[in-house]
Amino acid sequence: MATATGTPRYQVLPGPEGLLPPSACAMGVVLPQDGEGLVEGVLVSEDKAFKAAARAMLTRRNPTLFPGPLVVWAWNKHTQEKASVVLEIAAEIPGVKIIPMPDYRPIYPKIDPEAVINPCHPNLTIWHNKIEACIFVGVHCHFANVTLKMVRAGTNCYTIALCAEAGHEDAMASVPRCGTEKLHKMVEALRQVKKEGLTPWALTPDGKRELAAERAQKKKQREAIAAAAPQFAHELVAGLDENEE
Amino acid sequence: MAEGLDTEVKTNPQGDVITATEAPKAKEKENKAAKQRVVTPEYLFFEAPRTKTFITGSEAAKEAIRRANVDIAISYPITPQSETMQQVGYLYAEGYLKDYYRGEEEYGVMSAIAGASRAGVRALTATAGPGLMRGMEVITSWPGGRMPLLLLVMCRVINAPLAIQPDNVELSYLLNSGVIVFHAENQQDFFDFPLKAYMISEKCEVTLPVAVAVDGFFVTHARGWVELPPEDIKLPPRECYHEAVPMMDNENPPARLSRDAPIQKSNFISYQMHASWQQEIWAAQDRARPWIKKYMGGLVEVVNPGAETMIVASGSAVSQSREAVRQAGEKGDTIGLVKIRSLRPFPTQELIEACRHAKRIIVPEFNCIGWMAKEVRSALYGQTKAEIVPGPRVFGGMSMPTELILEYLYKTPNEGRMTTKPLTV
Amino acid sequence: MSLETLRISPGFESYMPKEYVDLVERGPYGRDVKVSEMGTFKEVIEEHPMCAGCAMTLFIRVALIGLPCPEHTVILGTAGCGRLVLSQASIPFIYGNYGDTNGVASGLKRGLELRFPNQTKDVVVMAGDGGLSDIGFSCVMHSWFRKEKFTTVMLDNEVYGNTGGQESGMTNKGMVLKMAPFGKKFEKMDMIGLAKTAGVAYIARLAPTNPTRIANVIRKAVLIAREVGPTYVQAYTSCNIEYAIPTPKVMDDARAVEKDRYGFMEIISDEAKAYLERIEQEKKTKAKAVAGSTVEA
Amino acid sequence: MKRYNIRMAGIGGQGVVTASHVMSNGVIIAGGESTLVPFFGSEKRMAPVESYVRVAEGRIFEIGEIIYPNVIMIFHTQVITHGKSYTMPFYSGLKDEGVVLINSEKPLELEPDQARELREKKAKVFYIPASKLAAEVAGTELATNMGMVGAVAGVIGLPDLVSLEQSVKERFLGKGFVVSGGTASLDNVIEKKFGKKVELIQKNMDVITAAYKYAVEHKWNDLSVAETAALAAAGR
Repeated sequence: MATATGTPRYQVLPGPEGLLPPSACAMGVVLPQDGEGLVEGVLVSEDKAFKAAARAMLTRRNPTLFPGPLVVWAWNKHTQEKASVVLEIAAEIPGVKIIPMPDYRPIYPKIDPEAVINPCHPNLTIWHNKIEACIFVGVHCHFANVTLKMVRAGTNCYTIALCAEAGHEDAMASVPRCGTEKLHKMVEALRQVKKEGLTPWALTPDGKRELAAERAQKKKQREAIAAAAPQFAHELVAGLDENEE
Repeated sequence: MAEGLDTEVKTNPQGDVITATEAPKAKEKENKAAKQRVVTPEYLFFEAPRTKTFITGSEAAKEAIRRANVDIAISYPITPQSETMQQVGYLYAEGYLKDYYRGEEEYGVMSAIAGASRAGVRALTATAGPGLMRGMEVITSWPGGRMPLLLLVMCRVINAPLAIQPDNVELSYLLNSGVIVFHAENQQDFFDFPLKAYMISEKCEVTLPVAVAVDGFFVTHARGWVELPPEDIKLPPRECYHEAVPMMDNENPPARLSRDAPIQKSNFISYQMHASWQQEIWAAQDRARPWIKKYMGGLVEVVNPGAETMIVASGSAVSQSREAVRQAGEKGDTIGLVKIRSLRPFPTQELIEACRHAKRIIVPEFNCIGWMAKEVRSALYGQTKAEIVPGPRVFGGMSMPTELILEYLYKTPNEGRMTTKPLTV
Repeated sequence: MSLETLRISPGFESYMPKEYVDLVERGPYGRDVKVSEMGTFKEVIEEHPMCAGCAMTLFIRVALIGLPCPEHTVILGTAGCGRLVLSQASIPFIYGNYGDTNGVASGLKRGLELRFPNQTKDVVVMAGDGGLSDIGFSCVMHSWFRKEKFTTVMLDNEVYGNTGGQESGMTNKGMVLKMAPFGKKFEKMDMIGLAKTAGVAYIARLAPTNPTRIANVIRKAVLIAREVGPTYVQAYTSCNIEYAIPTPKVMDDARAVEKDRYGFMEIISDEAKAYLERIEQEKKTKAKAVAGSTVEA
Repeated sequence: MKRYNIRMAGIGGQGVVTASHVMSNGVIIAGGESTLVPFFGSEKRMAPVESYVRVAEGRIFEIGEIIYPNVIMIFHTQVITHGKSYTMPFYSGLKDEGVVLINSEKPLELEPDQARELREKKAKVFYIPASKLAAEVAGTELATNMGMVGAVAGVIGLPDLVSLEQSVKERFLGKGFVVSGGTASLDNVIEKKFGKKVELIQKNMDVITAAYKYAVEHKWNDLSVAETAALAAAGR
C-alpha cells in the first residue's frame, strides 16, 4: 500500500472541494503512527504537524476551537485534565472562538450556528462565523470524520484534529494518540510560532477591523432582535391560520 | 484428539465425533473457565505454544470462541451452523460466556446482537445461506451503526431450489454491505480468523462488524489439522470506550445521545451527512488493512509468485487449487496460487503485485454468478495483459474435482465447441 | 447518563448553550419528579417536529416524566411518529430498523446487565401500533415468552400515521383507511390478551386523559420490569391528521374513546404486586429513618 | 433549447407542492414539457418544503432535486431569515444571471457576503408581495402559492394565463392528481372555507393574474416586449 510519505497522490487541502469529494482514505491517505502526524495528506513528524496546525490557527481568519463531548462533559478525571489544556491552547490564540459540540443529535428546529457546531450540519456554523481555521478535540472519531469530510466539501476552513485515538485522514492536519501531554505540545508549538515573529491574524489590521466590525454587527443584531420580537410573533400568527374553520 | 466434552467419545458411523446432547456437569464449570487468564493478542496469535489436533471446523470455531473472551452469543439454528452454535452453548454452560440464548429467527437474532454491541459487550452470532438472507436487513445496518461484533457464516445454498450443501453465492450479498468479510479456507483458518476478527473489529479507527465465512460441510463437518494454543488463555476484553462511537449505557458522554444517522434531509440535517456517513464506513474498512497484515499475515497468501499461470481463489476452492498446483508441479509446470483471505476490504494492490507476470489467470469458485471473477477482473483491469478465465465453477452444493481445475489451467474446455471466441461469461 | 457524566467541564460553563446548562442544573435526574411539578424542572423533551395537537406527543411527554430513573434509562424506538419526539429527548435513544425494538432491547438489556451487575439500567421500548403488533410481532412475542426484563409501550394511534394513514393491525374492524378501501377486514388485534398469554408481569391499557395516571403506570411498568419480568403499556394516542380530528377536539376524542372502548385496565401478577408493595414499604421505612435521623442530629 | 430549472422553497402548509403541480401542469396544457419533484421531510406543518419544477420546450429526461437552478422561488421570508430551508444559503447553486423571486413586501436586508455573491452571479432578485396580493384579492393568505405561480409565469413567460386557469381547475376539480395523505386532508379545510369550488377557482385565478401582471408591469419578464404583449392579450 503506497504510503503518502512522498508527494501524496491526493492532497487534503482546504475546500470548498465540491458537491461530494472522495474520502482522503479512499484516495490512499494512510493514518500516522504514534510520534507521526498528517499534514495535507502527507505523513510528517509529530512536531511538524503541531507546527503546521499552529501556523494555520495563527494566520487564518476567525480561528475556532470545537471541543466535543469528551472534553465539555467532565465524565472522568482524565477528561478534566484534557479540558484545562484545551483552554490553555485557546489562550495562546488571539481572537479565538470556542464553539462546543455538546452532542451529536439533530437539533430541532434549527441549529444556532453561534452557539454550537453539530455533525448533522456543521457547515452552517463555519459559514455563519466565517471560520477559516479550527481544531476538533474530544469528538468521537466517527462523528469527527463525518464532519471533516463535509467541511472540506463545502467550506474553505483549515481543519485540525487532535485525536486521542488513531487520527483523521480527512483533516488538513492531525496528530494521533493526543493525550494531555501531547496537547501541551500544541500549546508549545503556538508559543514557538509566535516567538518566531509571526503576528496572529487577530492582531493584524485586517483582523482587528474584522473582529471590531463583527462585534458591532452582533450588538446591532441583539438590539434588532429585542425590538423585533413582538413583530415576529405577530407575523407568525397572521401567517398561517389554516385552523380557521 | 481435543479433550472431548465428556470422557467417552461417541462417533457416528463415518467416524465423526458426535457432540454431547446435554450440558456437562456443573463441577467442570468452576475450575476451567474461571482459571482462564487474559493474554495479549500477539501472545495468543504468535507466541503461545500450539498442540496439533484433528477436529471438525465446527469444533475449531468453538475452540476459538473458548479463547475469545466473548460476553454473549445469540443465534437461531440452521444447518450447517447449528453444529457450532450448540457447542458454543456448552461453552456457556462451562462458564466461558456470560450469556447465551436461542433467538426467535434471524431478524430478531441479528437485532439482539446489535443491541448487545451497542451496550458495549463482545457479541457472537452465526448463520448460513437462507438465514443470512433473512437477517440481511439488520446485517446491512450494522456497519452504519459502527457495531463491533463477529458473524460466522457457514456457507450454504440459498433457496430455491433448497439444499443444505455448501455454495458461496451468499457471500456476494455481503460484499456491498460494509461488513468486513474474511473467507476461511480450512479448519485452521476457522480457528484463527474469528479470534483475529474480534481484535480488528474493535480497533477505534475500524469499529465495524466482521464476518468470517467458511464452506459448510466441506470444512465445518469434516476434520482437519488444527494447531491450538492452550485452553487457559484468552483475548483481552472489549474496551468499548475506545471505539469510534459512544456506548448506549448512560455511563459515557454525551448525555443527549442517539447514534443513528438522523432520518431525513431537513434544515438542520444536511444530505451530505448521510453521504459522508457512508464514506466513513468504507474508509473504516480500508483502515482494517494494516491490522489484517499484522494479525493475519496479509490479505492474501501467494504460492509461486511470478508463475505465468495463476489461480486466484478463496475458501475451500483454494484447497482444491493447492492439489492442482501440486499435481501440475509433479509434471514440471509451476502454477501460481493467490489465496484471498479478505474479501472486504479487497486486496486490489496485492493481486496486481501477485499477477504481475501472469499470462493466464483462472478463477475457480463455488457459485453460479462468478462474483470472484468479477472482483478479480475489476481489480486487474488495465493492470495486466493476462487472459482472465472466469472459471471453473461448480454450484448448488456440488464439489469441485481437482481434475476440473487442471483442465482449465491450459485451455477453457468448451472452447472447442465455440465457432467464435466467447465474450466474457 | 449517571450523574458523573452530567457535569460540564470546569472552564467550559460559559461556552455551553443554556439548554445544556439548564439540563445539568434543573434536569429531572437524580430525583423523583411528579407531574404536578411540571414547569419547575427542565423536562427531558421540549422541542419536537410533531404535528400540532398530536395526542402521542402529550402521552410521551408525560410518560418520560414518569420514568423512575431517567439518568439510567435507554429508550428504543422504531420507524413511526413516536421517534420524532423520542429522538429529541435528553435520554439515550436507539433507532435501528423497523420493528426490531424488542429484539434490540433483549440484547441491550442483557449486555447492560453483564457490564453493570450492580446498577439497574431501565430499558424502555416506545413504538407505534404498527411497529409492535405487525412488523415487530415476532420480536415482541418472543421477548415476552423469554421473559426479557424491559418495558414495552405501544403508542396506539390505530393507523400507520407517519406514512400517511394506512390501516394497521390495531385499526378497528371496518375502518376505511388507505390500504383498506373497503374498510379493515379483521378486528383490532388483542395485544392485551396475547400479553396475558405470554405471562407478561404487568399489563396496562389507558387513554392520555389523566397525566398523573400516565406517569404512575409508566413508573410501575419500569419498576416491575427491573425485577419481575416483561411489562406492557398500551396507550390510545390519536392521530388527529389521519382521523381528521380538529386540533381543539383531540382531548374530547380521547375521553370519548376511553369511555367507549379503551377504558383504564391494569393486570398485575401476584409476584409483581408483592414486589411493588415491598418497594413502597422500603421507601417509607427509609423516609422514616431519614426523618428520624434529622430529628436526632 | 430554452430550459428553466425552478427550485421552490417554503414552509409546510403554504401549498408549495400544490403550486408546483399547478405550474407544471399549466406548462403541459400550454403545449410545453415539464416535470416536477416534490421534496419534503415527513409531512409536518411549519417544516421546510421544497419542490422542483423543470420547464422546457423539448422532452425532459433528468430526475431528482435541482441542485443548480436558474430560477429560485422563496414562498416565505423565514426560509432566509430563520434558515427554514433544506438548502443553505437559499441561493446555493444558482446559475449566473438566474432569477430569485422572494415573497416579501419590501426587500430583505441580506448579509453583506450574501449580497455580494448574488451580485457576482449577476442574479436578478425580485420581491413579489404574494401574501399581500393573496389577502387583498382572495381574502386569505392561503392563496400565497397562487401568487407565486402567477409571478413566475410572468417572469419566464410560461405558461400563459389561459393554460394556468385550466391547470387550477384540474387541480381543484380533481382530474386524478395523486396527492400525499397530508395534502389531501388540507383540501377539505380550504373547501369548507370557500363553500363552492367555483369561488375557490376564481379567487385563485384572480391572484394568479394579479401577480402575473405585477411581474409584467415591473418588466421582470425574460422575453422581448413583443412576446409579452401577445401573452398579456391572450391572458385577458
